[in-house]
This record gives sequence, structure tokens and C-alpha cells, in this order.
Amino acid sequence: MQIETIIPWMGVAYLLMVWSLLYKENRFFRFAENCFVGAACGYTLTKAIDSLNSSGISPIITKARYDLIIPMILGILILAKFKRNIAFVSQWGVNIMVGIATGLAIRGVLQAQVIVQITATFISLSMMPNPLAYFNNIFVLISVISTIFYFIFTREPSGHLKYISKIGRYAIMLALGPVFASNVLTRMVLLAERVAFFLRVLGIIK
Amino acid sequence: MEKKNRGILEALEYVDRRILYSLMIIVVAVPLIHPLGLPMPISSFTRTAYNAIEALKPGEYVIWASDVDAGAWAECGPQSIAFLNHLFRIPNIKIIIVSFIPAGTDLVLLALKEVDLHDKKYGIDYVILPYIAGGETAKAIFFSDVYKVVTLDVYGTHLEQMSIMKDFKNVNDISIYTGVVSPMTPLEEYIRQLVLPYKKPLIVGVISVNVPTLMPYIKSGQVTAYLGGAMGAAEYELLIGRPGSGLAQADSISTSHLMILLLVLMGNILYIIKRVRGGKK
Amino acid sequence: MSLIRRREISLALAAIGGIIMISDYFINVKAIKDIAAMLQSWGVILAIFCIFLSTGNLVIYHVQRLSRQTKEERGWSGLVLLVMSLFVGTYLAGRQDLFNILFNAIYLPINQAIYGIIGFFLITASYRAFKVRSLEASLLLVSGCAVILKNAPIGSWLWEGVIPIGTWFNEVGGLGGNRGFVIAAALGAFSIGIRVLMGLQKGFAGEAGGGE
Amino acid sequence: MITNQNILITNLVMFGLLLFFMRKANAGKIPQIRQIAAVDAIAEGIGRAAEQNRPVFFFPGSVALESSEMVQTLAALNVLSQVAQIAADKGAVLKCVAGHSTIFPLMEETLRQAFLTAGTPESYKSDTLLWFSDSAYARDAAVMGMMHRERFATNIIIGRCYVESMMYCETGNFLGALQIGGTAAAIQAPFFVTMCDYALIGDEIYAAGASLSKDPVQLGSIEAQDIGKAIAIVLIIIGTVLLSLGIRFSL
Repeated sequence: MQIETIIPWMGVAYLLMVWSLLYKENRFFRFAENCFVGAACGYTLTKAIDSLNSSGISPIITKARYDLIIPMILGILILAKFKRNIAFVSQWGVNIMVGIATGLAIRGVLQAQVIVQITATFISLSMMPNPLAYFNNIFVLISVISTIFYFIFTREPSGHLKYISKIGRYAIMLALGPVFASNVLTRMVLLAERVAFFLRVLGIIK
Repeated sequence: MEKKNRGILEALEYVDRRILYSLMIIVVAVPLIHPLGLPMPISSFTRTAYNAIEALKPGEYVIWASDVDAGAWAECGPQSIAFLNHLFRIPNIKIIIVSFIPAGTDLVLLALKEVDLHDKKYGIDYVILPYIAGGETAKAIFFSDVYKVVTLDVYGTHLEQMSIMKDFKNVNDISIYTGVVSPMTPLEEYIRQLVLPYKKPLIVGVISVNVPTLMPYIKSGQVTAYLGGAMGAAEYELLIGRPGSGLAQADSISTSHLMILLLVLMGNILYIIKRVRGGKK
Repeated sequence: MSLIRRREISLALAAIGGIIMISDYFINVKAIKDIAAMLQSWGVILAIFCIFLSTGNLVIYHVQRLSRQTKEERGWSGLVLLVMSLFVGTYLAGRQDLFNILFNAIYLPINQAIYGIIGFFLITASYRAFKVRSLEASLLLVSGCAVILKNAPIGSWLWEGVIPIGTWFNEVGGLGGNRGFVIAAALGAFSIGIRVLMGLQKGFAGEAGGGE
Repeated sequence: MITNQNILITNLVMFGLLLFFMRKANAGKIPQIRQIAAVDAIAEGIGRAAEQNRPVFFFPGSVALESSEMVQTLAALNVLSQVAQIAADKGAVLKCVAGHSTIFPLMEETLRQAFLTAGTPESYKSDTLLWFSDSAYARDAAVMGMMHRERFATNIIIGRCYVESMMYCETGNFLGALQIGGTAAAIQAPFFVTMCDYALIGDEIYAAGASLSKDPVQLGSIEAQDIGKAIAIVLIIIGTVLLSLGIRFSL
């Protein structure tokens, strides 16, 4: 009961400590920073122990998943990094992870991010409902082509081709502006939420 | 005179960022203390979401998914509260709350503290399932047969003992699948595992950064409607007539956006003046 | 000893892992699907040991500082280790109640304070960066401001036109650039992935093992 | 038995292109790649740091190895390998932060190998590579504090970042560091473009490592990518022409 009333005030104290960084780096910030690193590290570690139990030890015992003993051993070998002369054994487990992750990451990437995007760009220039749609589609077509062109590295564009590359750069900038803007929205919401929290704890607003 | 002018311009251009920060706090705090009641249009998707939930009939099942982690709670929290307030207000519907992200269950319990439960009873009208691990695979199984992945509720009671679960075997029994989603991974999994095979309407709340990512699914009709960030929550609060934290913050979002635009404008005017003067030299 | 030290072993492991994951996507044979699923569950366990490794490293770093640094530095390192052991201690002792208190009193509020700070950085960044320096920068400025204005609830009240204009930049203006960006990057991603799986990407593959 | 045939064909075509051009480059026909300002700035920035006797900061993005965007981290590690060698050559102190625990062992190996190649294995010290937990904001707090205290001369941030891009770049800006950022995620690119002195965007981060190392195999694969891009452009044009003529088809 008592602790529940203190926690919001601690929240306010931390808020001031962290935001004091905006003025300059100081001991209050360092206190919050180091507390947080300790807490986060401890938290991560407890979660790791938890999942080692639920996805490693317990399936081996209850579901007879004896194959999981192999990653357990390889995992313990990863810890060999602490001793330089046997550190090479840690690379086995790590490289299996790299292999799995890379395989997963690249197997569908060309379909999802190249073929689908190319197909989406196909348009029929012969039938368009109105002039605006016509303009929009041509606009997208030109910006896609010029952007891809901009990313060609091994051929230096010369003559008129230089302009295509430049248009590509402009198309990228047009794409980045809206992304920046939607981030403004999210960040302002988070800021407003924290200021509201601050005012609520101090009793200025309900 | 000229020299002094230049001094002011320089000072404005290289204004100490701490002054900007303090200005920002004021601009955000003032509307929170004294709500300005700035006008707020309601987007069509928020209205679609509201209408779909409003149209639920007694006896129908709804799944509410809390697929959200703590970092997104500032935006998804108000959305959850608004959504759940609406769901609990509709008479005699059954609500099943589930989470496929570890922090989701704790967060939805937090949200429920601020929700008016009306006369809904736990175990009869609504139930909270624990976090279900296993990503897409777990979702696929959950949708085809709930009991294969979850047998206990969040408090450790057996699901068979609850009257709400009597008529509920799999996702075919629900009318709408709704929830908050952030990060976006669960959403794509829902499209593949829920919308495509079962053709169930999906209504989600997402944080505003993820709205562009969501757009293709909205356009293809795979996602029926969405709430976008805290503004979506504020609009929904307005629709259900329960002003909450989303609406309270809407004004300060407006003012802070205006301030950023004014700053950008000022920065550019200063820049142009400086360029013109520099050009004369 | 020298045989198992060879770099080829670890490179082969990466290649095998990758090939299985890729085959799983293209070949519909139950054995492969099973092996792929098994490998993925291995990956989960290996990732946990990476946490142990990283945490061990951090602990060693701070313990070393405890004996070497100035008094103040020692204090900070001590704080990190103390808070960390509080979390782990209450967890291992099974005191979920105390653990939750620590979580709510330390972890959560500082977490929220940090994410609230980002808004401030965005202001100075917009002030400094959104300038009509060149055509390139101006395009960024125009498309950005149009969407900022559309996003602000007050925008459409000031002028109805901000909605269609903002939406145009969001859905049409930026679309082409975005697509080209994604297509080019995907080709780069595929190519570096293949290089890694083929063992052509030197660097982190454990060349010649050790380093003594 | 074979599923996703179309995708398989696309993958095989690209794989074939890569093999062909990597072999060609290995045989001595190394392609030239155009200059990328941000890549040149990396060596310059490290040199500046060495002159000023201030450290260099490197961050490879914050995604986990299991993430589908981990390829960007691989690209960052590729750059890190070069950065470490340049730093060792020029005598600059390098400080790195691992974005995720699964990336930590990879970075450690990369750094050790790079220092070994440069002939200064002793450059790897206990604070060369740090990890502050898998909680993003705890790491961000630690890195911001570190930036204030260490006064890095150059910050190099390449990879799939989340909000930390903004925090690190603005803090670096405030402290007057030379900043080089890069990402292949469209959603993060605007922050690097607006807040950094030099930005690598999109495919440039994959080319950066090749450009720095001048490794023939890597340069060859860049050429293969370029052919892939040319094919993409041609496909878009053909598709549009066919569709405009009223010919329906599917890819």
C-alpha cells in the first residue's frame, strides 16, 4: 500500500533526473542511467533464465526433446569467449545462429521486396479514370525507376542519365519527409503522455 | 544598427536548444492544464471501427488481443481503454481477451482497471487468457482449436469450468477479431492465419508510426478498420462519449505540431534573410 | 586440435544452417520441415546463451572498474551491480512480489522517462534540418511539413486543403521513392546474405580460431 | 514437392548472377564503384579523431540476430571490420556498443579479427565493446551518457536502428561530433539524412563495406546487384508497356 503511493513520486523523480540531461550531463542523470542499466540487465537475465527453463530444460525432461541437448552444449561453448585460447569453440554455436538467421532473412526477400513491388508498379497507360490518376501513376512510375537507377553503383552515369539519378535522389527525399512527419506525431504523443503524468502526480490536473 | 540586427539574427538562428526545450514543455503542458477544446475531425476508419463494434448482437463472441509491449503503451493504452469501454458497454456479448506478446497480459489487466465493466461477470461474460508463446505457429493452432494451446486462464482456472467457454471452440465462433497491435509482426501473422483462412473482420489499434505499414492491408480490405495512434484513441473516446487520456492529450499534440511548424518556418525565414544579405556582399 | 580449430568448420555450420532454412521454404518434404523447426528451436536456446555471455562481460567490466577507477566511478559501477543483483536475487529467491516492486519502481519509470525525452530531440532536429538549403532539402521540407500539418488535429480546421495534400504526399508522392528504395535494398540484402552463407564474408567467422 | 516455384526461380537467377560476377571479379576483372561521400567521410572522421585524441563511436543497429532485418547488421559488421582496421592504423581509440546480446559475440569476433589483421591485437580492451542489456531504452540512456562523458570525435551509426537513431544523432550533434549514419530501413532513413553530416541510405550501406575494403568478391557482388536493378527497371518498363497494350499476365 505504502509503496504504491511512493512509486508515482519516484516516477517524477526519475523523470527530472533523466530530462536533466537536456540541460547538461550531471550526477542525477548518471544515477538514473546506472540504476536503469543495472535493472535492465538484471531483468534481461531473469527473462533469459526463464526461457532457458521453458524452451530448453523443461522440454528435454518432460517432452523427451533430447535434440535440445546439442544447443545446450553449443551454448555453453559460446561462453568459452571468456577464455581467449579456447574462444574458437564459441564460434560454432554463433555461426549456426548466423546461418539460421541469414537463411530465414534472405529466402523470401526477393519475392516480398522485389517482385511484389515491381508488379505493383505496372500500370496501364491506356485506361485511366481521370487526369489526376494518370498523373499520379506516371509520377510513381518515374520515381520508382529513377530511384532504382540512383542506386546503381558500378556505372557512373554520364550525360542525360545524370538527371535520372538526380531525380531518383529527389524521389527518395519526397519519400522520407512523410516518414519524418509520422514520427513527429508518435514522439509528441509520448512527450505529452509524460508531461500529463508529471502534472497528474503533482496534482495539477486530475 | 546593421550590426546589432545581425546579432539578433545570429542569436535566433543558433538559439540555445534549452530554450527550445523549455518552450516545448510549456506548449505541451498548457493545453493539458487548460484544455483548449480545439476542433477534431473524426476519420472514417475510426467511425467504421466504432460502427462494427456497435453492431454486435447479444450472444456474439469477440476476441480482444492485447499484442502490445510497454514501449507502445502510451498510444495503445488509451486505445485499449476506449475499445474495451465500448465492448463492455454492449449488452450480452462475450469477450475473450488474449495476448501473443509477453507484456500484453499485464498491460491489459492495467487497462481493465480503468474500464467500466457494467454488469459483465468474469468467467461468464469475459475471460482473460494468459500470454500464448510461439508466434505464428501458436496463432494458427489457437484459431483452429483453442484448447490445444491454452487450458488455463490467467488466474489458473481451467477453461472447461467457465460458462463463457461452453459455446466457444475455435475462431469460427467469433464475429469480430479486434485488439491493439505493436510491433507489427503479429499483424502480418493475423492476415495469414486469421483473415485469409477464416475471413473474419479484423479491427486493430496501432501506433501512429505504423500507420503507413498498415495502409496496404487497409487498401486490400484485409484489415477492416483501424485506430491510428493516440489521435485514433481520442476520436474513439469522442465517439463513445467517454473523454479519456487520449482526448486530453489531443490539444497538446495540436499545439506541439504547430510549434514545430512555426519553428521550421522561422528557421527558414532566418536562413533566407541571411542568404540574401550574404549574397549582397 | 588444429583440425577442429579450422575456420572451415564454423563456416560450414553457418552454411548448413542457412541451406536448411532456405530448403524448408522451397521443398515440401516433412523431414526437412522437421529439421528446420528443430534448428529454429536450437536458435532460441543459443540466443539465451548470448545473453549470458553479454551479461558476463558487463559484470566483468564493472568488477574490474571497482578495483581500478576513481572513487566516483567505483560508486557507479557498484550501483549497476547492486541493482542487477537485487533483480536477480529476488527472482532466484522466488519473491515475485519484491521483483514486481523493483520492476515498477526502477525499470518501468526510467523506461518511460527515456522515451518521453525523444520528443525534445525531434524539435531541435526539425529546427536545424528542415531548411531550404537545396532542392533536395526543400523537397524533404515540403513533404514533411505537409504531412505534419495533416497529422495535427488542428490542421484540417485551419484549412480543409491540408488533408488531400498531406494524403497525396503520404500515398503518392513518397510511394515511388519508397518502392525503389526497398527494391534496391532487398538486392543488397540478398547478396550479403549469400556471401555470408558461402563463407566469403570475412570478419566474424572465426578466422583461424582464437587470436592468441 | 517444390513449393514457391516462382520465388525459387527469382532466387536462382540472382544467385547465378552473384556467382558469375564474383568469379569474374576474383579473376581480376574488378568493377569500379562510384564514390559515396559518406564512405570517404568514414576514414576522414577516424583520422580527425586520431588527431584530436578523441575516441570514435560505432553502433551497428539494434535488431537481434533472429530478426528478419539482421542483414543490415551484417552490413554494419562489414563496415565495422574496416573501421576497426582504419582506427588501428591511424591510432584512434574505437568504442563500440552492441545493440543486442546476439550481436555481441559477432562484434567481438569482428573487432578481434580486424585488430589482428591490422597487427595490433592489443587494441582490443575491456571497454572497446560494451553491451548494456537487451532493453533498448537502458542502452540508449547508457549511450547518451557515454557520449556526453567521452566526447567522441566521430560517431558512426550504421544498421537497422529504432528511435535510438534520433537520440544518438541529436546528442552527437549537440556535442559537435562528426556523424556518419546509415540504414536500409526507409522508416529510419529520414533521421540520418536530417541529423547526420553524412548519410548512407538504402542499398548504400551494403555497398559501403565493399567500397572500403576493395575486396574483389564484394565488389563483384555489387556489380551483380546492379545487373539485378537493371533487370528490375526493364521488367517495370516491359510490364507497363504490355499492360498498356491490353495484354494481361502475371509474374
